[in-house]
Amino acid sequence: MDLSALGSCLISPSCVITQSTSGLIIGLLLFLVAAGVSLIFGVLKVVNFAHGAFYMLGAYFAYSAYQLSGSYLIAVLAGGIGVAIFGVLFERLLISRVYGSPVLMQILVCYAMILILDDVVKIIWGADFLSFGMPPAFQQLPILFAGGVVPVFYLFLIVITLIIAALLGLLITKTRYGKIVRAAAVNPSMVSALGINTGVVYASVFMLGGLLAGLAGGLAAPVRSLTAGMGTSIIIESFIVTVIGGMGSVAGALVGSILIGLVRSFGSIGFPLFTEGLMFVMMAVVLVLKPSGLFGKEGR
Amino acid sequence: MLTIENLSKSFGGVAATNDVSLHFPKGSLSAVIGPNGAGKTTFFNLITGAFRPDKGRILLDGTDIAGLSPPEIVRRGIGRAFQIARIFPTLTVHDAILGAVQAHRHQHTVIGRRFPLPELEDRAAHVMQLAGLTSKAKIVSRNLSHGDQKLLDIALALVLEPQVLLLDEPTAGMGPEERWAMIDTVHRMWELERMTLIFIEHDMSIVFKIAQSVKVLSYGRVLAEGTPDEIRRHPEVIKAYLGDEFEAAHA
Amino acid sequence: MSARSSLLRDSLIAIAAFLVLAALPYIFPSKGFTDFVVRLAAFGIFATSLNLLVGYSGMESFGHGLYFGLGCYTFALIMQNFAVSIPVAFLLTIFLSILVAVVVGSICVNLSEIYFAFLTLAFQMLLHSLIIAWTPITGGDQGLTGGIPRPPFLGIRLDNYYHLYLFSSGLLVVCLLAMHHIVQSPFGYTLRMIRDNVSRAPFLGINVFRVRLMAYVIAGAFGAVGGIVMSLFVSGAFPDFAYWTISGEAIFMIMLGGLTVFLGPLVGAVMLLLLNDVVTKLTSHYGIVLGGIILLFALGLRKGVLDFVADMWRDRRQATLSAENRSEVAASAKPAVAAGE
Amino acid sequence: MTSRNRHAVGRRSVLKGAGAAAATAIAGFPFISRAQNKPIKAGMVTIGSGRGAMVGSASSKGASWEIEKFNAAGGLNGRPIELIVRDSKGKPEESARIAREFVNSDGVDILFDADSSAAAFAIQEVAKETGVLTVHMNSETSSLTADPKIRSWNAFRSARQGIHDSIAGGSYAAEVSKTKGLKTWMGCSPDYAYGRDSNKLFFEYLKHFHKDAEVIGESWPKLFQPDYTEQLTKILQTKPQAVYTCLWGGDLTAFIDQSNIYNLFAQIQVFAINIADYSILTAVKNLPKGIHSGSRYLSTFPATKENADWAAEYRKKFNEHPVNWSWENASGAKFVTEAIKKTNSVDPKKLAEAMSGMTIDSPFGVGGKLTLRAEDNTLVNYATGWGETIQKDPYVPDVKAVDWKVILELEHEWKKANKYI
Repeated sequence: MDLSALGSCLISPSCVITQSTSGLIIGLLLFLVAAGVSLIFGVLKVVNFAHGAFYMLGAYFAYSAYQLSGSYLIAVLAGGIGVAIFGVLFERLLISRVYGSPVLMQILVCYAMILILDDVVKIIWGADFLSFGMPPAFQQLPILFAGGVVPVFYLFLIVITLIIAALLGLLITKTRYGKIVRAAAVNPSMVSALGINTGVVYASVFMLGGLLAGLAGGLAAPVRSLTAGMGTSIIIESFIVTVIGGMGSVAGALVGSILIGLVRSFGSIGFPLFTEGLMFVMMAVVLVLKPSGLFGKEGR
Repeated sequence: MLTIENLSKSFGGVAATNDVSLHFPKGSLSAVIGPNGAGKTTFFNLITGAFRPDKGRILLDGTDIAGLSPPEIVRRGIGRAFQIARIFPTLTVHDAILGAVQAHRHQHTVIGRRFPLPELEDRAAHVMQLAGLTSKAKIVSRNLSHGDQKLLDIALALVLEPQVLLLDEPTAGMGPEERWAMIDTVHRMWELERMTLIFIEHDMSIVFKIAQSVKVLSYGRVLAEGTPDEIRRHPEVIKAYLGDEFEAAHA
Repeated sequence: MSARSSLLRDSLIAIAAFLVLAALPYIFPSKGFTDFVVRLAAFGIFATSLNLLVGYSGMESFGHGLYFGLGCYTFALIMQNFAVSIPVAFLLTIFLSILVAVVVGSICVNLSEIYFAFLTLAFQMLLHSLIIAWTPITGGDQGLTGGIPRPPFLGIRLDNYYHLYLFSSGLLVVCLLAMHHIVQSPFGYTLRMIRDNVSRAPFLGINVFRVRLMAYVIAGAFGAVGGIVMSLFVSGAFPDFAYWTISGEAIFMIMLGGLTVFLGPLVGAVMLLLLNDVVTKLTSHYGIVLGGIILLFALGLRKGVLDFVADMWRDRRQATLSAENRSEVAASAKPAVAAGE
Repeated sequence: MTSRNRHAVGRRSVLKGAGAAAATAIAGFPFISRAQNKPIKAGMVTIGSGRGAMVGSASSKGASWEIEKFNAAGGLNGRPIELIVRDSKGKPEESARIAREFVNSDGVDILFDADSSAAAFAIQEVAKETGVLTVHMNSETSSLTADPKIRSWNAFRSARQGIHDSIAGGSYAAEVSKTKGLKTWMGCSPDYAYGRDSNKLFFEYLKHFHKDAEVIGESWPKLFQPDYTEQLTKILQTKPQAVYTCLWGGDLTAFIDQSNIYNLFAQIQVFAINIADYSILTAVKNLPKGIHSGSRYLSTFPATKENADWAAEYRKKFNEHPVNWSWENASGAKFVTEAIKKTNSVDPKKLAEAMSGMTIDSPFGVGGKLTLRAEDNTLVNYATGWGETIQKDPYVPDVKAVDWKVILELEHEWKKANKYI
């Protein structure tokens, strides 16, 4: 523990700026994955353990697209769209068959999927880690701002993820689709009574979750190494975020993600050896005080 | 003897139960009626501790039980059955009733012995017989017919040898024949066990046939109370609630 | 649901099972076999203890590995650092696990379903973080190495592999016997009632919190026994034993073997361990093969193997019962209706 | 039998594996070990899945190629070595289980540990218990062989060792510090046994050779952490003149990629012990120049024809660059085959006796020789040095070899200080 270091960081603007942006960037990428986890749980009540593998697939799809096209934009879109399609297939072919089954059976299916995908990735892309490489457009010196250091690429990531978050927020709160999804979360039988095909709604939620996770994988690829099993750590963090923010709440996922990002970035200064433990402590505290999460609706 | 004084409960500013005061003499058989949303089930939930009252007292033989938890209230002698039968789907009728008996006799955390405890079998058999479930003892509850599930629900409450038994629409969802069979059984239970029985019911012909006293709730308030005859003639009840149904019944 | 087993009958079966287990190494004189049974004992006890919660109480814990890891590390640390006998270390370990379970359980058991799952997971991961961070004591990510001293007691020498085999088999049999007794006790039926309908139980005078806490503590204590056997087997402890994946494995064992039949988790443990060993042996594509098999189970059977068998049996029995009943009701229905009118 | 390792285990043995499976299925019991008299069996425990999968891929290639050569030359009086590779999934307890299974059920004659260092300790227990001849081919944790309580007569290490590399790194870093005037340092190493060990020893020897060096901060990413932003910004806040890191594999490439966008390498001298390995050098797309690195494996160091040829042949055979694990495993297998030839036996006692103190010709040793030191069964005299990276092949053109005399002297003192001798 190094509380004095944390203290001196908090009174230095350069440190606060640098650590906050790093917290934001960790948090916002996490948000893209966690939002999908949260939505899927909120609407389908399925704990999608395979979501980390979605993220991994996104990164690998993006990698291959980048190799072929040389365009980062195409790579990211390939990651997002590819995983969105995969998400629909996963929901229709596998998850939809265990909707009535116990939660643990659903988790078993997700776990099997993780095992299979990690192996498939190993077969297709090899056992060695891959490095995406920074797109030339972002190979620039970082921006100095009030003594803090902010890389151009991270600035781009922050802006683009915030835009995605805003679009997602609008989609959920303002559109007819969002209303249907929210209604399905509360009362699926009502939705089907309105003549809406719940199967389509469920598949679309998986598509949306897959899109977000795939985009996250593609966006992050230039600064992450690609290996089989790269989804494991992000899925655990996504669950922490989902619990802290409230299951099913997109706003909660955003706040929870940024919170985790900040805990990690400032925690690495104050508690370098216990940042992971710190996240679980946060999750436990939230669960004890407000089990439904910061933004969750109180369950009955 | 159950006395309710100034009982109130509101949810998000809406008063579900509003200053209700009622008296149920020992061994009486009363019906609680009222239109949908009148607060009948909330009233039961308050008495049994499922909700904590905002205000008011619930006196059971002179002791205030308001604010106690459901298990504590049950142990003081208030049993309850539900509008939609709440049973234990995977247990057989016998095992469920025996489970209730052992809970009632404080034997439900016994680890040293095997289920079922033989000394409790008599009580279970008695209750099954009262509810007419003896022949179905070995059937797994979820395989029972709707009516039998309701009966099992009531039997579970009856196990507790309650002084006061609250039945929330015992005939809900039944056909006419089934209804009368159910009411017959309920009435027989009441006669044999001599508890204070309070039931919520929509079917006025049933209410007027068996209830000694009728309490009418509307918008969370007590609109009227009295004998079936008094209620039948009560102008406000007729106006506010019975209306067409009453006319129809007498047509 | 036929004649319920008595403690006497169970005990006789247990003794017979133990004798068979004791004789098996003479028929299969391979250390590979004894190793397998020792591991099976650890996981069998652990998975069955989790099923006290998942199957019998409807409490879906994701964090049961807390007790496996706790049992493993506590026992190994006591044996390494204090000159005590194995039974003393055993009892101290169980005692500590019970203490932890009372505290953690008091915080967790009131939460419903998924929140209970995540909170138990959080506590387990806290233990894991602690093990990783507290390197001087726990050995951190390297695990607790250097072996466990095994002073003989009551003529049992656990440094001998056959003695360890007998000891583990004995523990497996005794723990299963004890847990089976618990689920067949009045308390066990109270657990079933809470599982079946948690909102009804309070209206029968059942203090749900207390009963659940009891179940949680009992499961934790038995879970720790599984951890102890594991620490004897690996002669130390590894942080993986406190990682969430260990809870996941126990859940898979339950789901593979069946959660409504007492021996389901044990059968699941046999299946998963065999699958792991055989698949690892035969292919480098462990993930695809194991994942595929799990999918076949989850989507094909949709329940554990023993559940599948038991349900078929039960359904047939219930069908005949209902049929008998219908004819009885038909015979006696007329007078009842007449009386009602 | 890792996926891309078709050479190590050909179709024949895969089919044989399937036959054995059928046999066990019929017998209904996979535990019966059959007496073997035909091939010599070697079991390799390694990581074949998840983030560590590349360990298994490279290790099994290195070892299998050496075994292939031995078999092609007639084996032991016609008895070839059959290499069985199994995946521990990176779990030490599973490594120990597989090791026991190899010994108890498969009846292997030789155990190859090509797993993580945590697994090495678990496998060492199996080695002690069963007395099977064991070679640790990847573990660099010094105590495995240095500590007499852990060491075993039948277990050898054919890998680099942390203490050697730290002394080498410390002496090199001290030279650079003196010429460039570097005083303030920070560590950024993964938070697990190897990382902590390596970090501590590096700074110990840096200070030994350069008294003015001062460690002004440390940051500890987790092993396999995907994102190093928080560590990087902490480094930027602390503003040291130089940073030491022993991150490796995919973690290291992510660290380099992320450091690049913070322009870290232009501001701070980075000493990354694990960069000079083709798995990193070829994977990183924008490799900065001027990073200081220890030599993991380079075809140009030692700058001999034998080494260059070995690398070229390896590339031809497996269609990829050899890496550090490749040479370590090749060397381990070579020691074993040499011992088998020398003793004309597979008896573990005889083999261990022969291997203890054995010197072999090898492209990876200083002066073409590698030795398994008799006093502690560990590898010495392997090529080790440091240099600065450039962006293209040969990546680290000028590796400064570190004198083994210095390494051995300081190692001796280190052992004394730790009461190992």
